[in-house]
Amino acid sequence: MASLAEKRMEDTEEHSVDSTTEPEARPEELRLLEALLFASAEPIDQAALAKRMPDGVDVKVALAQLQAEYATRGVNLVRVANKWTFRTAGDLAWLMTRESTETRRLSRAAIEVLAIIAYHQPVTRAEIEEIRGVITSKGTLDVLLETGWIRPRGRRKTPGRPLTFGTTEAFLSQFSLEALGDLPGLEELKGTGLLDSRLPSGFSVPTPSDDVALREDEDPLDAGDTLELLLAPAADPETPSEG
Amino acid sequence: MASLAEKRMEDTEEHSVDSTTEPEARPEELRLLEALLFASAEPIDQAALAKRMPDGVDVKVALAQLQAEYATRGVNLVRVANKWTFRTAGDLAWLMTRESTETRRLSRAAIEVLAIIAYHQPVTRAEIEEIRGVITSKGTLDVLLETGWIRPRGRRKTPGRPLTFGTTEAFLSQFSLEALGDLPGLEELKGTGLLDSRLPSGFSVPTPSDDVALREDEDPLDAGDTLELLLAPAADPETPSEG
Amino acid sequence: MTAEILSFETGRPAADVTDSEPSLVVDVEGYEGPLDLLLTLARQQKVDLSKISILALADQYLIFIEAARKIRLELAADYLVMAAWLAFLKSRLLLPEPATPDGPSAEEMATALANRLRRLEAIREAANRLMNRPQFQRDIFPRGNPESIAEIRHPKFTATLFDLLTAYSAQRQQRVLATVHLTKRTVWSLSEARASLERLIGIAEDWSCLDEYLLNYVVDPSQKATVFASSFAAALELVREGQMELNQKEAFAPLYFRKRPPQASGAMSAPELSVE
Repeated sequence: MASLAEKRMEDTEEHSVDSTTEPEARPEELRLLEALLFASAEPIDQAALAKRMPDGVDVKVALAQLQAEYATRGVNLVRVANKWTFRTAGDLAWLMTRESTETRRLSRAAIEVLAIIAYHQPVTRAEIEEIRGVITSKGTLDVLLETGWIRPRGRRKTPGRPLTFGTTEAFLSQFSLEALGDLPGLEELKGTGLLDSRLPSGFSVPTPSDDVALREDEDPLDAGDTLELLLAPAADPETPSEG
Repeated sequence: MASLAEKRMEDTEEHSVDSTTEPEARPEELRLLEALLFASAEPIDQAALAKRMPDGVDVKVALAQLQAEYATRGVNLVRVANKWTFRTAGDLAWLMTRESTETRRLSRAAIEVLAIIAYHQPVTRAEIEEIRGVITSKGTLDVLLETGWIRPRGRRKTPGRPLTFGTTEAFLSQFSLEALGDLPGLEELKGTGLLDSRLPSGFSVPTPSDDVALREDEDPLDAGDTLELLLAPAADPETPSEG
Repeated sequence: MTAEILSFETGRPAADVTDSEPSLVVDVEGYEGPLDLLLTLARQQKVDLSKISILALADQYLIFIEAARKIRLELAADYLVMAAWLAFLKSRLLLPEPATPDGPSAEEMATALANRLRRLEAIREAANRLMNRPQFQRDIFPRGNPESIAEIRHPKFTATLFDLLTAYSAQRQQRVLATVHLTKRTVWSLSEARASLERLIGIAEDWSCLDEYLLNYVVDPSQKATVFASSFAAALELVREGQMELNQKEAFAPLYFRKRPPQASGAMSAPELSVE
């Protein structure tokens, strides 16, 4: 140990940039307190700390000193419910998180709703349900909003002022589309065999458009909508309008 | 030390920047490093730290700085098995007595065997017995394997293909060693030539190595060894090689 | 346990010298083998192990073993082997070296033994220093209350354009086909085709192009295929029955037909279906 300590001290001198004052000047009780607080599994109150300190040490003063010393550091000495503990500085919370991505597959329902939004936008939830013939669960829309591929774009000028949904730039990016107009139309869908060629003559597939400009029957979103729909990704103001 | 410290103070005064009065002068990366290292119970290697640091930060230099800063504190920044961690200062052991953590007391034989493995690794049981002049009981090795401080690392390429033993990262951590080269008295032992298992003391003095790479006279463990030696802790594939 | 006190100078138990208690406590249980015992004995020479007198050490060991045997202490074979070897070494050391030494000399053997002892002592010293280091969780401690690194999970959704289009097509189609029943396929049945052809034959005394007739007849262009197919089949049947003649110049060329001339009606067995 002695040799290691010495070695460390040597290192210290080599790299001694502008480290603190003379170490000798620091009161020993600060060392003791910092070791105790560091190793403790739980916050310790002043009385318990005082019990382990040498006689004559003013623990309160020492704690205040230690707190001041650590105030600007990455680790702070904080008092929690009258007990003392070291905590990483609050402004470094970002550092203490690890971000990870997990791949998730969209449910069939979500893909269906997404497809309808893509082709029929701007479209309300009721309209989606009309096309699908089933009720759309809140969860399905939430998941889609979380993907960032759809966004609420306005409110339909009809009784109840339902939200209208449309796709985002992220949607185009996800599906490698230059513009929404690149989505295959009726004939192409038939050509690929996805649509039955025997469909009735009245059957049509809309020409999709994600023009950011609101349609005539659309109102802009209400001011409160942003709060209400926290999940909804903000509309990108830079989105260029697409035919 | 004191003179050096004074010299440093003079240098500091020349630039009229006293780090203690201006805590803002402390580089932000030191805050980040200390937060990360302080918060973690496990040692972290430099690469992992670098990953969390802003670009352009010389983590090595910053770590050395931080180590110097903490060298005289109750909590020290130490390097164990090439990973960095904060630990309470060794001289404060008296303060840190914990009621519950009762370290296992190793038998004298076990301590001796452990030392032989540490200083002579990779070493076979027969070689251990040659040094001690006595049969090593199975129980002694079992106890050591259970501590996680030693591991069977391979098989010697000699008749009978005996197991070779070496120490683990946990061993380094337990005894606060940066690397095997820090084993106490290693230099003296090498100087006397007593580390050589052959008699009389020869010319080449082997250096103990816990390098995961097998030596020339070692074979890897057999597939069956893992089952046979359930007690043996798995070799850490991330262990960087040590000289 | 280890109450052997042997005098280095005499090589005899110290107890004998200081004739107080005559009892020499000899116990090998405290030793980790003969080498350990030898090392303990050697330490009593109170000199550097490199300068130890192997001869004196051998004597000490042999006396110890002898004492142990006297009190019928059960000795492990190891101890006896060592005793025999030391006795041999002692005799070699005392006798002048043979002129032609084969194998190691007595001096070399003694040095080897001294080295083994030195090495054992060195490793013990090392073990001691190792164990005296501040140990983790005994003397020095890690962070007691580690802060976990929170994991923020970002779901990355996957879906392909194919998924999207399949889903869209499937549900659109499903809805359409479910509500609007499949429109009845307009197919010309064979009998329909035959009836129409029979009507046509009445008009066509000379060679006429079947395609043209059909085109005139068919209203909906989408029915073209089925009309052609059924008509052709019906025409073949009419030819077989001898009511009609067909003529085609080459494959895929327009098909001509006419009413079979009446004189040929007798030769029904050889219907004319000429393809030039």
